Amino acid sequence: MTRLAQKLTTVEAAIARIPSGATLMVGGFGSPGTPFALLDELLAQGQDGLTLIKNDANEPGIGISRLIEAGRVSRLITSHIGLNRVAIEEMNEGRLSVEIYPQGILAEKIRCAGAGHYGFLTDIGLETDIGMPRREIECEGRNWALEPALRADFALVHAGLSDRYGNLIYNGTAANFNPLMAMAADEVIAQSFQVEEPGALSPTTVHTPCAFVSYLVQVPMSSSEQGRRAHAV
Amino acid sequence: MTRLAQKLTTVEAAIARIPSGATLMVGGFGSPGTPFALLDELLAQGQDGLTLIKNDANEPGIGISRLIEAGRVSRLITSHIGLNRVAIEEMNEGRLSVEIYPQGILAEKIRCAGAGHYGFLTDIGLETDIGMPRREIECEGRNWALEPALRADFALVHAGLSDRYGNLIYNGTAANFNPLMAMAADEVIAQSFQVEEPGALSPTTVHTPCAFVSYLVQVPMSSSEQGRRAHAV
Amino acid sequence: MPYDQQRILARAAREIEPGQIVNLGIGLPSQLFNYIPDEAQVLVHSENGILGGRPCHPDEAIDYDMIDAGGAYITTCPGASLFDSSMSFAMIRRGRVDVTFMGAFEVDEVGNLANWKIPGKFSPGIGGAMELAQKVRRLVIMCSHNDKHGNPKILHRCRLPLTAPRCVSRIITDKAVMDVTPQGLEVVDIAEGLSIEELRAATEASLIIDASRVGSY
Amino acid sequence: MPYDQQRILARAAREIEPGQIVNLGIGLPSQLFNYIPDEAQVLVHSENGILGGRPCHPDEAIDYDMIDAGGAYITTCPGASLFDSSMSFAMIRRGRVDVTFMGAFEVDEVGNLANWKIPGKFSPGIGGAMELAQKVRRLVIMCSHNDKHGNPKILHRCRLPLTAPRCVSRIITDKAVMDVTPQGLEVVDIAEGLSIEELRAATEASLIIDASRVGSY
Repeated sequence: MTRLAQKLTTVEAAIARIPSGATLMVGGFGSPGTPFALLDELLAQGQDGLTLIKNDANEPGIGISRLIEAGRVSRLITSHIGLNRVAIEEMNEGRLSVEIYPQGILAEKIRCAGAGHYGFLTDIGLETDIGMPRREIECEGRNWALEPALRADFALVHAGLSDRYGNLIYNGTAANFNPLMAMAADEVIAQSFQVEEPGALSPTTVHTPCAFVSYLVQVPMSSSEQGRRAHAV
Repeated sequence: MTRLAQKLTTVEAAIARIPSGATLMVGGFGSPGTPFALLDELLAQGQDGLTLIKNDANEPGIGISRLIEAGRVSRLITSHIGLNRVAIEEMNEGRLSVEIYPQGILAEKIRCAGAGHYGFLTDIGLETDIGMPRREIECEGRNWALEPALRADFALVHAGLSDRYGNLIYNGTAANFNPLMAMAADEVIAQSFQVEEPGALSPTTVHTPCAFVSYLVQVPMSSSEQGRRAHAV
Repeated sequence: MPYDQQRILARAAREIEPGQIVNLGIGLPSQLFNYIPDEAQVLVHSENGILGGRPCHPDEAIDYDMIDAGGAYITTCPGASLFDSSMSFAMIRRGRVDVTFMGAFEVDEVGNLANWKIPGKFSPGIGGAMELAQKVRRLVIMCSHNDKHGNPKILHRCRLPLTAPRCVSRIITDKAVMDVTPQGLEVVDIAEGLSIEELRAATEASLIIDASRVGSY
Repeated sequence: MPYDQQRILARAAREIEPGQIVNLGIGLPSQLFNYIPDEAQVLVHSENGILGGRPCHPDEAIDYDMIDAGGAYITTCPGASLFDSSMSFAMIRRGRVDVTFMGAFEVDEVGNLANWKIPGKFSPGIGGAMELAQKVRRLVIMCSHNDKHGNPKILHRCRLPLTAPRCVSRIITDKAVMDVTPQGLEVVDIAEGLSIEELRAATEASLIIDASRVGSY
């Protein structure tokens, strides 16, 4: 792990750690919690062949949709892309491979990797066709679907408030997948609007303990303005 | 579920819901987070044949140890009872059936029930004898131990601060198993030192959302004094 | 012909009891938000991690981090809590949400629901619908009785891929309120001015109608 | 004859690097708390749900809700966080703890550890030891080289039930510091005043000793 005092870095240096072909988790449900500044830097640096794991595909022209539109994403693991007609088109045209899970199952698959397990057994979707073959295991006279944990090489997360060690606090509904992804990826790059000295945050209010964060980048609030417009419909 | 406005009740009425023979989860790691007032009322009311699930057995003369000493506990599912020579004696004499799990596995079994799954697959303890037969399942060329979820009829939890709807905030290290047990039991009885009106707690600082709490009891801080002495060694 | 959404909303609002925890699906159900009086002390759950959301008043400052699962800006009511997606769905799977309202493409006589996929035409993903449908104690469907071509949506058996089997408790359309019972679909209310014959004609499913007990709305 | 705990503690403290996340087991390892300087900015993890604990000063007010996994009252240092038991062990199982220190009944040549159970005599439970031993990146054992009867605790093979197999990185006793290597136990340091022959005589395990490289402590 990165030493506590060495986590704060630049957006360029943090994103330069990501190679083409990497598997990336990206926080956010719609715009809140989406690490827009990290994603824009990833767009600028040019990595491609990416596998992205995100609840949704953002909306056209912002966030991960920019990467999809630029042809840099080969595979998307998600729950719902209904607010992004561009992503749906890319999927229908066969240019983007999309893997879809029920939202809570996607969250649990990620959390399961974060907890260090192989997988879990669920009854969600057992009698419906969710489009994915799943191994079923009989326990106590019933069948259960095995959902393997979902990990990633990197997680890109967004926090409203943090300290220099990488303790994160999410604002409003911006938590969503962020704390789960921070546990599940080998290397976690967090962006934060506000970075305080250690000791500034009340310990019981920390959502993601700094142990899970590898690198921290301070970004201006203006970096999320695209997302704000997108939801102000 | 209990309606939001009807959760606040008396310790007598809340504990009277528990029948003899019930399976109870009890929060707390040592004294912090142990619902002493609820346990003392359970002792007074006389329910027996109880199965208790708690990280530890508290210390002699306090908390669940009082119930064990009074012969009211037939089975204890736990992680470590090393600080309670009475419980160890009861176990060695065969008067108390004790089931022991690695601490993090116990936590995850409870959390797994709270998340509504059947179980999870882990590699913890695979090559050691943890005294319990476990089903092993092969995935991707390796064996994993299946740990079924652990639920309960009731959970007794302790919070430092709450609102009348049952939103809970834990103080210091008093969270421990409490938020997990609040998710995993069919009926959750919470005790709190301080009960505020809805709106008094900041929504991002709530640890256990009120949806998981069935009944709430306000208890005086003096009810935990036994526990304070126990740790002041 | 646009269907009568107001009739559906007003009727659906009567399904909510004071002090309940309620989830509102995307589309028509999300408008129910405006039909819940503050004094009812209802907490609205959204999959993206909030219990106790309420709509922003037009003159209220927007917190851009506060949206519901449909993407609308919201704020909190007293007693609200905010949490991550795993906690949000634990709440759903553990049955801690009292009632959920959803739209539908098709519903049938045994309470099967199809509302997420039209093969070859529409497949944006599952979102939270599958877990809500499978696990919430009471699922109330709010939809037009017929599609825009006039075809029935209340069917003998669903033809589209299911969201969840045998999950629906009650169906509220612009033409009728129907309960899923072991005997089949039982009509509770008929829309004002509609005859039993007109209702049967607009419906593929068999309907159990006891004219002496049917109400109107 | 009481063994030299101070020697073990002082030597073990040198294993901790600035900015690390460290877990201290019950007993002797927990005393390491007092050997970590504030300027090292080390965060101490305890299984019961804290990252960034530190001992209470004698004149400090006690928060009765703040204990470490051994039950001692503690407080927080800057950068601390508090969380539940599932988060605490996720941190352990995901390898987010850099180093953990533990006591031992027995350790052996391949790094097996036995420290939780003596069948028929002592079985208070597993606690967090199994997951810490199996998952923390670096496990340093702190124990007396011999038991109170003088029997060796550093064995060819453990005889007691294992906490975890092949988990130990380094062993620090009152007589030597040993690393577990693919070739076996390699002596790093010998306690001041002790000869190689005396060390071998007090040890059941084979020891690899390069006299020209061995240090003292």
